[in-house]
Amino acid sequence: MILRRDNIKRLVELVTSTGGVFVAPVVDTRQVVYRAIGSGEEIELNYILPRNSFKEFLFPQTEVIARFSMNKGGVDLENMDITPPDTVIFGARPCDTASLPSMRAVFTWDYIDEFYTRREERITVISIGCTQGDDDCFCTTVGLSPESRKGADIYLLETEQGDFVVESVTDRGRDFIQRYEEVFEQRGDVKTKALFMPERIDGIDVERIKGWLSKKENYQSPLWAELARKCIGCGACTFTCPTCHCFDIMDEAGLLEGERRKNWDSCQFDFFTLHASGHNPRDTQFKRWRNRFMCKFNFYPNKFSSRGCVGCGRCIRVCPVRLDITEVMEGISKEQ
Amino acid sequence: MERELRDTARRLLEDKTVGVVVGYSWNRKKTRTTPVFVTKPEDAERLIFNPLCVNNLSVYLTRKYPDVRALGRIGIVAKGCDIRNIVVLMAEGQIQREDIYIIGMTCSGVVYRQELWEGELKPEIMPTKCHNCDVRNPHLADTVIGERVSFTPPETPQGVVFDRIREIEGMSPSERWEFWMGHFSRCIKCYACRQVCSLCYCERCITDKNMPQWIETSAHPRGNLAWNLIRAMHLFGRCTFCGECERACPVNIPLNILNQKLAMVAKEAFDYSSGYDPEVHPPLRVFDPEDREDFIK
Amino acid sequence: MSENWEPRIMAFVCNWCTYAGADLAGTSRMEYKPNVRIIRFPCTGRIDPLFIIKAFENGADGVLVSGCHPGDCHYTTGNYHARRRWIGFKNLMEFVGIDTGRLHFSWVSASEAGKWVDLINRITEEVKKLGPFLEYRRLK
Amino acid sequence: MPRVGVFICQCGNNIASTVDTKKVAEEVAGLPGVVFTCDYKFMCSSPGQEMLKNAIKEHRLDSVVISACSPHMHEKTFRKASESAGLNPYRCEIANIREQCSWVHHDRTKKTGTIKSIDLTRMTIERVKRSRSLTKIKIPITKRALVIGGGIAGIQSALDMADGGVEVIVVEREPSIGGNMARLSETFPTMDCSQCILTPKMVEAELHENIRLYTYSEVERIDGYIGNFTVEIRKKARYVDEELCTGCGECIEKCPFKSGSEFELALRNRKVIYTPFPQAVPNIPVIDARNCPKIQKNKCGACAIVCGPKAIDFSQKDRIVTEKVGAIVVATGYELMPNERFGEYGYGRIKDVINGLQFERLASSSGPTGGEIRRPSDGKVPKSVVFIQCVGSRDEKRGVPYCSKICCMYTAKHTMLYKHKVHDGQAYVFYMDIRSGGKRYEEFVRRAIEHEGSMYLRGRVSRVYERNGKVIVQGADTLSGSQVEIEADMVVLATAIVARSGADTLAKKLGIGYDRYNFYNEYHPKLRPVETTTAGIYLAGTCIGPMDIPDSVSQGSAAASKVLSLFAGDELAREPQTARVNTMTCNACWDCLTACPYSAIEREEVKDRRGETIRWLARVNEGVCQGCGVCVAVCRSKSIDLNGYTDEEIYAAINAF
Repeated sequence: MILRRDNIKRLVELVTSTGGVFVAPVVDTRQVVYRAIGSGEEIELNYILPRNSFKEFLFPQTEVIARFSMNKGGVDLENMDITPPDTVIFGARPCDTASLPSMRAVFTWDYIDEFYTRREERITVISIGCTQGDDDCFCTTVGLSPESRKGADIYLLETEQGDFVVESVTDRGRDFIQRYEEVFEQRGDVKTKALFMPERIDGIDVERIKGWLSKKENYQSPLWAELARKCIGCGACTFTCPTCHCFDIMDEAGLLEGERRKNWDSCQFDFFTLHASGHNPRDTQFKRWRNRFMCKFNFYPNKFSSRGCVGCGRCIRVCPVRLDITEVMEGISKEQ
Repeated sequence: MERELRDTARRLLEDKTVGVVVGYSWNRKKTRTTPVFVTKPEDAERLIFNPLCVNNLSVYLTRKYPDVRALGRIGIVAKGCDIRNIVVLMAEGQIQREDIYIIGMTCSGVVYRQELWEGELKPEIMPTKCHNCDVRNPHLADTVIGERVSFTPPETPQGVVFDRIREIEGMSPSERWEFWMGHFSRCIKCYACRQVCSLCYCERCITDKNMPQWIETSAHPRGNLAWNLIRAMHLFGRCTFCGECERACPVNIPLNILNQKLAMVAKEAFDYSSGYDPEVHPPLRVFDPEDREDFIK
Repeated sequence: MSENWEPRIMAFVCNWCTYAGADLAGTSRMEYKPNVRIIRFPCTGRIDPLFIIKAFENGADGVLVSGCHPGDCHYTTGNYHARRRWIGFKNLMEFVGIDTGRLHFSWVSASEAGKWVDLINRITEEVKKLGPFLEYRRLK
Repeated sequence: MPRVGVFICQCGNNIASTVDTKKVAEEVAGLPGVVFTCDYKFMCSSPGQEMLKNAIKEHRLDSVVISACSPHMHEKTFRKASESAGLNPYRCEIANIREQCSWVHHDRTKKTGTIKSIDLTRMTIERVKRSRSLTKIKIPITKRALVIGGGIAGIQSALDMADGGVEVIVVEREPSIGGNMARLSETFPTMDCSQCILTPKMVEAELHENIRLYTYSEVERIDGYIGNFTVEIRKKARYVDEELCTGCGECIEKCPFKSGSEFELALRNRKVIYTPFPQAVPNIPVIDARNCPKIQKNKCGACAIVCGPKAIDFSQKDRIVTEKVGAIVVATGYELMPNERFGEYGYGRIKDVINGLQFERLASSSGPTGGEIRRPSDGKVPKSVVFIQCVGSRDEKRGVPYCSKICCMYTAKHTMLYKHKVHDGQAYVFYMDIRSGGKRYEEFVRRAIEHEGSMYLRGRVSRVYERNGKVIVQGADTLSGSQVEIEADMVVLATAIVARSGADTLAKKLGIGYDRYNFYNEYHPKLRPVETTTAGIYLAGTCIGPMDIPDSVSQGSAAASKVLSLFAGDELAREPQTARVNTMTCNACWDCLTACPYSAIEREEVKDRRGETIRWLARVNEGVCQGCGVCVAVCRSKSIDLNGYTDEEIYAAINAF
């Protein structure tokens, strides 16, 4: 099958006219971002990787999970019933789509988080194999590549003409193609563009990292402070990371009524682990950074048999002090 | 210049003048610079200095980094603009002059963002602060490294930020509102602006205070507006326009415009510019009975 | 905006001058618009920009901050500090597009009941003309 | 859950005519935490207060709101009533629905008034829910007072306090107390001799069992706050042992060296070991070290030889004495503007141009001329004297813009003294206006003009110069519109009264305010004229501004009575509306410390077990804090809060808007 570039507009129309949400890369303030769009005109297909991951369409940065009102008798609680619309994520990158199994794992682990799962059940993810990349891409180092179909329902490959070869990966993908068959054409004789393959970083061995991290004594290794001392503790890496999923529950209330919100939180914030007593087990920044690294390369793989890092490189790009996670991976790989 | 820097750093570490030198080094691919903490004399070779050295390293001097302080007296590689922040930190009692050793770097400008670097420093890739810089030769340092730079900033400040300020001032209130709400609505409350700022040294930021929670932490437009207004207000009369907040912002909110607007107000209303004299009080903790009050009816 | 719409105005005033001035307007049985709700502070020096933002968040269509004239501060210099803060805050609010008609600063002494009455009437009119502060209330 | 009681007052018809109080009560009854509401005719009446008390007990209320008149009217009443019913008084708040609602909204349908009253009551309810129980701050008091300055105001203050049973320390920088008044010959308008009325008071002060004098001493440093000041006093080396000296005067007699007398304003010399004037208190000499050959060059030493009790001690050094006091009266007095700057009057250039205080010395029987008016240049009795008023006063350009207040009176007195002593002499006075407000003052001036033959000329003097041993005064007589030239033998300038040199330095040590002329600021110029904004520090006399003797004395007594009432209790109870610091989050940026109008914030060092400084914190001195809240607003991290107006209370009130 082929999706002609000109037909994408039509696809947007078809999806949105039936109440669906169409998410695609667009340009906003000198950046390419995933955003829900109204028309295919907005789509930008010349991009490496959007600034945000598309996790916000499954796990919004802030969402109301309950409303409450207070009266003499006490508190009335109203749970939010979410019925998300059908959502298409178009133009996702293979690294981003690979995060979906990891996210699902954490949101369905000991408790089914319906705010996540209900949305996830309604999404169709259409990824495009990368034909461009930059220095900070490192998917190949963590066992992924632009050819990865992991997490995608439909996988596209760009042709020399700028159209897309369509491959359905899942049943949901197949159903989607059937439902919108008018925009898809039978495949002719086309040549696809070469994919951008990030160079695998030689010095990094993910399995070895896991091994090192699993050793109890290494938790106190002086290496942590050395590698992560420059971290300034902002949440930019966690908020742009496709697999970071921590959230906080906050009440915002007026005099007699209010809402309970679920907001993104970041393990990099010093208040993340602050106890009411004033004690903070992660009292310095490198300890917080250690936690994030441990989470991605040790806790996650141990618990969910899926990795917490997909090699998208966003955390490297947005880091104000350029703390490069691959340099840390390299440093640890060198350790015995 | 780098040679001199490395030699100086090595000497300072060898004779134990400092316990650590905070400076810049290359990333692995030598495409970007990144902060480095040099504690061993032999590691002084890692230090570099070039127009990619955008970070304001004074952030590591604050109370938020006890582990950096634990390394001993801090030697800091600082451009004139970074030294302005050090001066504010001194004025606000956050550091004592004798606790730090300032390795002042003469500077001909840096890039606005490292991604823009193509091997040559051109005016169009420099931030507004560099075009108006009056501290290219460090104004407070224990040692100054580099050739003296002769540069006279223009009489009236020039550059994109000032153009934008004028443009926004020319807008109607509702246009200004639309402009800022458009930007603030993108805020993701990652607080990179706060964390990268050496003057945002509060151990507990006002936004982290609950009981009462003055600023809603949700990244919705109302919470974002409150946060951005108070952030700007808390830097009023203190911000040195180092530009780190805007550089760090992952969603490109033009914070420089906001900060510089308030810096202009401080200059015009109190004839005060921050970061030049540690003996002068920041304007909001003092007053002048003759302060203007044409707006008070 | 309906004809009957009445603006809601929050006033932050100091105890010693403006609050007493407003009291005097009462004792003198003057009359003014009922749209204002006063919160009393010891001094304008106590008033934080956070309060003004919170007032707008809670649906104020206009905010007034008022205290002692320069030199009259009960605490000698509190109002001078407040004035400096306002210079920055007012400029900031204007710069982000909050209409100047919604944020007012004033000195009203304990004897200026007439000034207080005129002030409230004028601000009420001005805010009424601007209409409800929907732009702020719509933020969610 | 809080238990709030709400009481809506009808105030007869004052509130009820435009507010439906019943409706207000019903409406707020629906709010969470409100367990009791009512409306009543007069809440402030005895039955009203009883109702409040009963409700507090019966419904176990933990806080109450009274919607009634302004808190400025009855907040105290209701808080007291609440307290007597066992409720913490600071958990009672007032919603002002009279002055700021029913009286200013005349809508007889009661619609607007009721709506607004509901709002105001609701906001107050939310606020009171977050209010905290507070207790009055008790500060122990050291019942000793310090008086700075031993002039007439200081002496009076010290005597009054001492008579009231308070120990008083008087610090005087000159070798004797007495101040400027000791220099005066006679005093207006009664013309009694200054020494005659002052000396007994000086002696009384010296002998009073409750007064300790530190003469030839200065205040070096002051720490602490009301009730608890620590004062360091520098006792300058006198070179005479105060314990041993008997005041016989033998040393003065034998001293072969002389120098200009400060007390006599250079009109006469004194010995190098000296008492400033014969009636000096204490009657203990001092050695003028700078001019003493023994001290400078180890030559002479005659005084030590003749001194019977061996009181002379050339090795004496300045000594710092520390005293603890609970209150301070500042009475540092005035000096005359150095009039060298008025070149056209020839002062400093022409010997026979002197100032008012110098004339006092000439007229004084203990003065350099034994009370005869003789001019300084050649000792001749001047036959015509020109007095020039407003030299420097009311002269914004070269002097000071204020009026020195006493010159009109003392110039009139001078003309009389002159006339009484030189019967054939003629006094001329150049004046701008005559200001003689005061009991029997106007009569006094009229006497000078009408009965004593002084010639008053309204106008300014343009030039004073010497010609043939005469002092020629050229000026304008604006009333006749003519230029006048007077051949005088002597000219007396009524130069402006200015603050003591160093007044600003002392003010900084004390932490009190001063104006641009270095006169000290009263807390309130009319209603609290002898208090400063720094609690526990009071003012008296001409350090506040020009004034005459009766005013200075009154102020001395007034300040004393303030101190005595402060000392009436063993502890000082202060309103607990003070700031407090959150020690967990304070950044020690010192914004609060710099901004505080009362210097109530201090630096506190936190040390670990090894004694090393871990951090610094701001600390509020509750004894000094006045509760303005400036510190709270400047604190970016909100690490400081104000009792009674906490952020939580304000947040709640705004939220209930």
